[in-house]
Amino acid sequence: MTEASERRTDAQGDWEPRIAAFLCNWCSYAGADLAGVSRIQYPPNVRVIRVPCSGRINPLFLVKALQSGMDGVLVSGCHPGDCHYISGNLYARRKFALMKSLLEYVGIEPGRVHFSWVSAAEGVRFAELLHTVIESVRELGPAERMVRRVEAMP
Amino acid sequence: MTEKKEGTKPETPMDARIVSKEDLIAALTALAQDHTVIAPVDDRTGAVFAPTQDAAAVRLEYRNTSLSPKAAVFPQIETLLAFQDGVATETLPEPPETVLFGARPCDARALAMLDRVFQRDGIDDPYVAARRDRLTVIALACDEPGPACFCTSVGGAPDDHTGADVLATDLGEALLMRPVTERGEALLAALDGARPAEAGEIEAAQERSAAAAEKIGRVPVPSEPARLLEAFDSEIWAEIAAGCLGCGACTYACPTCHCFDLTDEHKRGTGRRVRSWDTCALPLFTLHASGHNPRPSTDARLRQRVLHKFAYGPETIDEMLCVGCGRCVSVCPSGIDLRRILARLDGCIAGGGPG
Amino acid sequence: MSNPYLPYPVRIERITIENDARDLKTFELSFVEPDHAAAFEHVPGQFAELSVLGTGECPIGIASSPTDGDRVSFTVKKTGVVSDELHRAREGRVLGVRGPLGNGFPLERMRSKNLVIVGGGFAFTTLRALIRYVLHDDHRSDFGDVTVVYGARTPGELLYKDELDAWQDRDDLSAHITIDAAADGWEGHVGFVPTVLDEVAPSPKDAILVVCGPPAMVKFTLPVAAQLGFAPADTLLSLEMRMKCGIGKCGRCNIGHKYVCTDGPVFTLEELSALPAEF
Amino acid sequence: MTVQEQLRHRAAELLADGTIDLFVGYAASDAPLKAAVHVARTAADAEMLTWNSFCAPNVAALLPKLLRRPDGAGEDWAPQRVGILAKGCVSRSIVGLIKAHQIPREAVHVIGVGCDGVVDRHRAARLFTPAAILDAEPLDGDRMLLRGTDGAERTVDLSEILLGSCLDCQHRNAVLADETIGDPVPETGPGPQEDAATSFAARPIDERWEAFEEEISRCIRCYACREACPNCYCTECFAEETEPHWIGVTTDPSDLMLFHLGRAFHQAGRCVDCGACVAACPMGIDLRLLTHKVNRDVEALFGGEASVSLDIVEPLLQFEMTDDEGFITEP
Repeated sequence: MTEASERRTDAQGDWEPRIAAFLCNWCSYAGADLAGVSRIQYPPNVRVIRVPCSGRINPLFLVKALQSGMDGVLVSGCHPGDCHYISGNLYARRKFALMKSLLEYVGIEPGRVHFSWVSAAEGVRFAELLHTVIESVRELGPAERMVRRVEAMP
Repeated sequence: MTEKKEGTKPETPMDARIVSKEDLIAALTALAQDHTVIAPVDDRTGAVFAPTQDAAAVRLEYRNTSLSPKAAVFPQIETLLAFQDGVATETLPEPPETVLFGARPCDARALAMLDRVFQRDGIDDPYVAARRDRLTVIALACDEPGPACFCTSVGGAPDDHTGADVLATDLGEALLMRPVTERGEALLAALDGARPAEAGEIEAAQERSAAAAEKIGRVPVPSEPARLLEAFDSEIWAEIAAGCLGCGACTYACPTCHCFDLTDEHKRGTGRRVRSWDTCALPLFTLHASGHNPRPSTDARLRQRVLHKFAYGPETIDEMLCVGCGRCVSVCPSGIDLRRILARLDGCIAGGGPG
Repeated sequence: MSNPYLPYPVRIERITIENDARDLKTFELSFVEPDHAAAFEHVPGQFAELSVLGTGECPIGIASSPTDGDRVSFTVKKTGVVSDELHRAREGRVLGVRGPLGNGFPLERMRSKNLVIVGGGFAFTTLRALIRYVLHDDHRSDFGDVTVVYGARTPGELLYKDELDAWQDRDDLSAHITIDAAADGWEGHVGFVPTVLDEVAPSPKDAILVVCGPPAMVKFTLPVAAQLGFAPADTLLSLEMRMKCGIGKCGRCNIGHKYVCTDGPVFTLEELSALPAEF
Repeated sequence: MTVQEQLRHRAAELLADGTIDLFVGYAASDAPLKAAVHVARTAADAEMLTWNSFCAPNVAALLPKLLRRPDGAGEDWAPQRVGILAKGCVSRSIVGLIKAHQIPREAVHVIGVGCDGVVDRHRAARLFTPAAILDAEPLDGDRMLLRGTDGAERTVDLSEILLGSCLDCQHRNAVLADETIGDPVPETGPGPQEDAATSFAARPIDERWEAFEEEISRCIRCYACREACPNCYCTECFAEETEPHWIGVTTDPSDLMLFHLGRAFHQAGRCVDCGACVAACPMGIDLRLLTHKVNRDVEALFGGEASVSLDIVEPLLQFEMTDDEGFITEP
């Protein structure tokens, strides 16, 4: 189920990064939605996974996404203090800080793993965030580390 | 595997050869040109069997490796089938001719046991067979047993040649190499620098092995395996397994443990069926879909492992599934010692049945 | 020699939802290669490894009788990864079947005997295969009286309802269908299988008893059977175990030195009592 | 009386007077550099208890299994009473288990003991490679005589063969005990060894990745690290879940990494750095490379150590509005 993904390319055959974005339902997903309805342009490299709260995101989701061949991962929730569930994002913040550090420690390029906060009103911020994330992943090139290599198996 | 079975044991004194260590390294280097050579090389856990190109790195003086060389015929992971658009095709291995050099006699003997396990009841496992058919085993007699060794109690010996094609003995400057099968004879015949062994050298090898055998502790092993079942419901299992943490270290390190799992993987129309080592020590091993588990406790699971080796093995393959390598003793994180379990069982049965 | 791990491709020809809970479906399968149908020569009581390629395999008793022609049927409960995927499958999908596996019922021993067939819940599948085999015109005269006691929790959980109705109408079979508790519109037996068996009280004379069902049913049926006079050697049980390879290699379905996949799944009670009670 | 004699004496007394039903500790092993996890139920069993520098397993790992309410237990079910020998790390694990509601405080009777550290058998074995260690004999003054299968003898300082976590240990005496035996040992500061996590982190990222991959690729998936850990009390581990299927069954490095990253991360704020996983690993994997890093981060970012007191809420179960935001990506 998780072989190295075939590489996504654009019309010219150039590599395009693929990003998994875990967005909380109440703020960041709504922010992405707003970007959409406001016709703010953002690149199509992202696969959005809507979750109830950033606190719902098991940090292993990120590792699993990388293993499945995503080139980068973005997690975004409500700004601290604005969590629909009061404190979900505040617990999550501790977990993310640790996971981000651990992944970098073992050698996963820091530019592949991003955490941020986007509110429901921040359509522009969402689009800009995506640009930032995609560019940082693009700079690194296709993901190699952590990607499952079934073809390497006997 | 037919070739293997027909291989007879030639008269050893006639065919035994002496190979200097220098020539041995040269010979292994030459073999590695067109063979995969698996041999003991240094590792942080002592030594480990690994494919090696560098014959000079091969260790003759190692003690038992943390893992047995069983992976040469039964790897931890292998693909059995490939799937493409709903069609399954077999992916039989086509390994190069392989030489397993330096397996201790206990490990070589375990390979012979695995042969019987994987060929039981007229059902031949073609994956194991494909590797075994292309494997030549050069066993290396023991002269310094390890601290957990008990091969002599389970029918083995420091110079046992069961499962081997050649039995080598380290004589210091040189090795005495005795062919065991025709395949071994052919390998030795092609060995540069080998000369026929003299009677004194053969004697010296025997003396070394005899001295090694002296150093190996004896363990009471059940003479009537069926009687072990008398202890099946005994409370001693709870006591024996009291410290068992329920990990699979003993089973993965064991040269005769062979239980496996089959798992599928797929992605967009393609996939494969994977065979992987599995262990009776984990509860999931026997957990039914209904939630029922016939072996619900570590007691029951440890009992299964012990009885599989000492009571069921004699029924299914006519011998105990233990070669006395002592790895389970060495690796157990909680210090469970199979030798003590056997002593305990012996007392239990000798003491007039289940305690 | 053929690879014992390689399944035959089979196509789903028909799917029947068997129960109200809709978690039991019967899959009628045809072999993609006609040769394979011939190679899949089986007897009632055997099982096969049913594959959803890419998802996995699970051992399932063969619910059809060899007398049913070239197609083979399996009744599968939705309980895990593989069976979930099977339940999502539509007619026409290609699956894999590996088998037949196991010993099956000892038909030679059963011939000319009276048969008492006791089943419960969804473990009735291989018993159904046996009954269909015995009732077939070619075989019916080989066997004596046939008594069936079959129970489920509710009428809606009974398998093969049309067949059960048809059996009730036959005069060469005595079928006693029961449900655990009274239900609207149900006119048959009410009560647990062991109780009904006790009421029906079939004679053990020249008879073989076959029992297959959930552990609790089996546990309470065996004393009743013993009371009725069925000898352990004439009492057959079909066991379930977690299995992977189905060919006696993977090492997880043993009871003592016997492997349920190759030495079973059918054992006499006499054989089982000589083995550790670990199933 | 030696500490071992006191231990045997007290365990026997507690068993005899009904304070406890069983006592969890260590017994001597026939294998070199090891001790066996030992569960004593009788005075005779208690006579086998031992205490020495080979007592590496964290015996608190047994507690959840011993004290878990069985399925279908009635109203009147009560856990058995378990006595346990607790060096510093074991006592911290007990604190953690109590706080995680895995064991009831009143069900354990803790005998605290000061610990000078336990031997890392892999570290010791490396001194004799490719021969093996045949036996070991403790000498005075924190030294040990090791004999190899090759006939070699070697006297080593304990610090050469202790677990890395013991060198760094700051809780050598029990943090929770109903009674103690022996004299408390002096608590030491950071050990003589270089901080492994810090030195690893200082290496270039590509090197780190290679080293991580090489280290983890040794894994044979026996789960000894998990089973040896008191924190791994889950009845179903993510490693074996099939829905969702987190990890493939293979030894592809990514599967192994997913397990080990997940395991280390699940230890965040809970790992007491007992080293039992390192001692358990049959392949000699330096699992502390990961757990120690997570511990260091927890300490640096949120303050405090795991499970040093029953009164402190574990760091991942709380938050501050002012928690570090340095890792947040701004557009």
